[in-house]
Amino acid sequence: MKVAVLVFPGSNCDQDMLGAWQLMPEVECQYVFHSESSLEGFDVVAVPGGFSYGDYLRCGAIARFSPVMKALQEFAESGKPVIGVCNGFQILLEAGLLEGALLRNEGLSFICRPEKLRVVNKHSMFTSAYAENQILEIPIAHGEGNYYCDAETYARLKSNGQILFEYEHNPNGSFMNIAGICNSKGNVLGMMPHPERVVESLLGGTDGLPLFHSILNFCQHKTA
Amino acid sequence: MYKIKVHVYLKENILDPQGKAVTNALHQLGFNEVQTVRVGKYFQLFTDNVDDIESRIKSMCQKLLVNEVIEDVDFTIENAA
Amino acid sequence: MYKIKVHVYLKENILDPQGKAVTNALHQLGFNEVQTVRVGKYFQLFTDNVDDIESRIKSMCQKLLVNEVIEDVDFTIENAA
Amino acid sequence: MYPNPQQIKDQKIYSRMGVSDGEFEKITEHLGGRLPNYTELGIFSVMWSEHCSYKNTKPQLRKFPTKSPKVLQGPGEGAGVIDIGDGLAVVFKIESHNHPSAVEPFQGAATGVGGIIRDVFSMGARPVACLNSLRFGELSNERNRYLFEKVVKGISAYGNSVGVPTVGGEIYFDDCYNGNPLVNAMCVGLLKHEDLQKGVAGGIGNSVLYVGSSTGRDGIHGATFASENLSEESESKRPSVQVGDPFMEKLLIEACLEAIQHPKIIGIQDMGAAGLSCSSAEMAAKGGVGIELNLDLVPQREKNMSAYEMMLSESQERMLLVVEKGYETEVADIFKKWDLYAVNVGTVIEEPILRVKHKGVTEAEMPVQALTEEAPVYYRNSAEPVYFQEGMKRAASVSAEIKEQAEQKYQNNWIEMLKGLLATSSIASKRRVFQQYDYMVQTNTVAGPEKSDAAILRIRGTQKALAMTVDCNSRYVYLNPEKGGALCMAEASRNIIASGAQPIGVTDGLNFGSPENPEIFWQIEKSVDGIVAACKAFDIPVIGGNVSLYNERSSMGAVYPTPIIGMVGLIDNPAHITTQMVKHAGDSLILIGGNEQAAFGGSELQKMLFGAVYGDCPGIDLEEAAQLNMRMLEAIHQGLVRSAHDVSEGGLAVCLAEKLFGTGLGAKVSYEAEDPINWLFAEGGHRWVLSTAEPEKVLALFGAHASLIGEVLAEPSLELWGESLPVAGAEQIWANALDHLVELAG
Ligand SMILES: Nc1ncnc2c1ncn2[C@@H]1O[C@H](COP(=O)(O)OP(=O)(O)O)[C@@H](O)[C@H]1O
Ligand SMILES: [Mg+2]
Repeated sequence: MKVAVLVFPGSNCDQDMLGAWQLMPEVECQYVFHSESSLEGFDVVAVPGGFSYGDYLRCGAIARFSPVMKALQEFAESGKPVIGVCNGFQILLEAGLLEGALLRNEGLSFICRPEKLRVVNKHSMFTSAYAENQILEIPIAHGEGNYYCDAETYARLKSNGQILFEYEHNPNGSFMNIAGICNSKGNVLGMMPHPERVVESLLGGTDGLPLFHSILNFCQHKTA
Repeated sequence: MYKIKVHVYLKENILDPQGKAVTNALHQLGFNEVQTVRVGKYFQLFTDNVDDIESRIKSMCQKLLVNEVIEDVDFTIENAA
Repeated sequence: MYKIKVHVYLKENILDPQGKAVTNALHQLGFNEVQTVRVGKYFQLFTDNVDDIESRIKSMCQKLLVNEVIEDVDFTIENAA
Repeated sequence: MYPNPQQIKDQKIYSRMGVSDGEFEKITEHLGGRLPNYTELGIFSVMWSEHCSYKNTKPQLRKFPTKSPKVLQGPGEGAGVIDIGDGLAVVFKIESHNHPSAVEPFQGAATGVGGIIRDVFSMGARPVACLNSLRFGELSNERNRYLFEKVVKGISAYGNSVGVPTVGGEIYFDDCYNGNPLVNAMCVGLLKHEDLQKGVAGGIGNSVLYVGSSTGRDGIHGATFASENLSEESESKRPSVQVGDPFMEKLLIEACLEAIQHPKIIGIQDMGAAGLSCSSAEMAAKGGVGIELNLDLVPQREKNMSAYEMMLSESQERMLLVVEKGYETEVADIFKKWDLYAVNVGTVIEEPILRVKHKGVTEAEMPVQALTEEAPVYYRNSAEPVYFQEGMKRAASVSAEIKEQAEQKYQNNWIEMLKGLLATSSIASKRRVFQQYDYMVQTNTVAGPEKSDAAILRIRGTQKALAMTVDCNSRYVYLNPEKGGALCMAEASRNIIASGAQPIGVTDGLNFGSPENPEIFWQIEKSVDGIVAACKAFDIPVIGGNVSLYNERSSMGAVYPTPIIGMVGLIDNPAHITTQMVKHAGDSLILIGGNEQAAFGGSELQKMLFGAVYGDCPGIDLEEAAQLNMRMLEAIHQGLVRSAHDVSEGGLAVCLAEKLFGTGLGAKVSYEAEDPINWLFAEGGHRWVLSTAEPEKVLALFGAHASLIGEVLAEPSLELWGESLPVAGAEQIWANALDHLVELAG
């Protein structure tokens, strides 16, 4: 299975994301620079965190014009898994691959700490290896992770099962405690917490691992 | 030479924690007459004359400067020759 | 009810990395006519009539809204009754 | 528009740039009798400022032991380098940004972080961690709260964006820092031996490339500004503030680390203090060559900049490279990938001079040695301060006075005293601060803030890990600079050891007032002596550092002498990684090190009871401390230690409380102390508390230097001889104290 980790100028969790995927022997993971125009041959695309283009203007606002984003649109339309974490989530929102927007944290400060999350829907290609309502500890590290959408959108996300993760204790003012959502097709995930930071017990936890395994399972079943 | 002043601000129904923080701070400093504050962005764009300037700016806003999910915009064009 | 529009922006000789990033992005999108962009803050203050409104606002700017070491400010007062 | 050489001389215009009469004469000599023009004078003035030349402290810095078989690069380059095996080396350095932070705290702190990161990657290393050491006046003052909050935001904004985790640091509040905060940033990097770079020019005819942000008028004369006392006046003539661009820095890191793989790169250096002047002069001097710059080619952000302005600008995020002739385009292409432009701005020349051309005119021509190695050196007068003599006289009565106050104010209720201490700004949890720092990015952080006495990072692809810390108790140093300097080193070493690491090197950040004041110079001398003694006792080399003098305000006097110790240690085996919290109910608690040296002078308890510190600082026996360090590592290596935490501010009581927070466990103290207040709250000595499942083995290993003091309880309370403190309540006080001090004061 081949995974692409996109690298934009200012990405800084690219290495972390690559490292997480590389823990799985079945996976061949490589960087794809933002200036590339093709994602051919990849089974999964991960958009890592960081401060693409310095997060100047709005987080993710400038990155969405990179050449690779056109390829990503097509990739997403083909139904293959796309995961955006933190700044990656922000980029996917700006690119219109997911609905809603991210505002500054309610407390106006950057927050870096482990947070408790609940798996709201385990019937997705990203969460199948978790238990329903399982409580995870996954760190957040962001200044603008306060998810916003209007009531109508929320109702739709909710009834479609597009909300995958909720915070147990809302850290940033996110609407209805939303921590991670997917698109209506269910193949594009955006989340603020960093699953790639909790995949080794040496670093304090492995609650992120099942997410990667879920995606791997999905891809293997599809090809099987 | 034109100077275009673009204001981008959060839509009214969207909570503006920064505005709230500023309001509180002003109150603490004794400026109690201030009822609410909203905080937005202010862009000054400098450009040479072009045709169609207004529609060009609208397009810049739409494509880049504004996230219409959460933000509103207005702008003015000044001749800054 | 008054609406006060306060613009705070970096002094001219101060590096504005954000403005530079926006300029570059606009160019990449084909808006080459834009020469420079400077990014600042925009505050909308709503207040009931007070005496001395102008000097009160100046004082708010000085005390809170503006860092005079790096920023300049201007404001307009509108009757928004 | 600028005064001509004769006017400069006649009207003594040089004195406005901080150049003395004698120095002006020397400059003229260096120029072969010719008077300097304005641009040349400007370049000399920054190059000869304390900040760049260390003219007041060089003789002091020479005292440091700087060698060991593992030191690949000692002081003299952007950062020091130490071999850690596996073909890898660790690179680190500390740098101050005090004066800029006093004026514009957000940008001052942000650009401080940016500067030290550049020092590290300019050596060819990938920056893997940042730490910082901060000092402000007390939080009861509004300006101090503002400075504190903004400095933290600046560090957070820059470090987070550039993607280097901020894994540790320290913060203290004391009124001596009113108006003159200290902001010292340390960066640690990793490199492969073969990637080690130097800031050196060479090869006549080779090209000098400029990369990064364009040059503006920001920070002109920043180095001079940093070498003067702060005053209201200096605020008006301060250089225009430098703004940091972490995005540009991130691109520079990636591009430079890619570029150094190119075999035709000869040298690389960042443009820090004194910008283009310092980087070009130093690179030329180190290579024994000269450099000719053509300023017309320098990317400029502002119009009509003069040669003087461009040479003195301290615009951030700029690098200078020397590249073999003919390979400029190849190198430039590497930068282009990252949207950066490498511009050819000069040439390496044979004659050892710095020649600056602008618009067809030679604006400056100066021998590079005169600018660098031959800068003046001053041997300042030193005098033992009166406050010190008085403190020594008073030292004997400190203990009795503490006990009297403890009796009066607290009726000797140690639980209440402990609660009081947990709420002081020094001891309170700093989570309000470090939660704003991304301490996990790069996913190597094994122990971030409050997990272990030192921050711990694993080294990918090896079994190894690095431990790092910054420490300085400036109250001790103030009371007794020599002992205090040694105590800072001892504390840093305890922190490194407690994490399971062997200390391998030190970077020191010397922050003092004006060296022209003999009493201040005495503080510098003595504290360096103390650090040197400890370095020798512990066998740890100093591989670099920084000096920041003139940290005083005319109206308020000097800051406490603040020699910050940044120390790095190496862990060979992941099993040795040790954290500070207790782990299992039933484990024994053992105090390592004796209480004989412990005292109250400069202690947190003294500060809490009297609002001030006086007397003599606690003592330390360096030989014994060195022995204990080795023994402690042995205990950890034998797997006897389940947790370890050093005893520092607030003494044993605070150490015990901190070992319990967040664990859900408690502790019972069974040791019968003769003098409970002294036992619980005195500071000093070389002590840790560890928890172990094998107390007999630990006691046997340490002999007389260990005492069993209690055990870990399943119930979350701290039991002190019949009195009991619920851990949750204590933790709340400790966790929220800083928020209260900042928010309720407002
Ligand atoms: N207090 C100190 N102890 C040891 N070395 C020092 C000290 N201060 C400065 N140095 C060394 O002197 C050299 C020059 O330092 P400096 O001019 O501060 O470099 P930078 O360009 O990073 O500011 C560096 O190698 C530094 O490590
Ligand atoms: Mg320095």
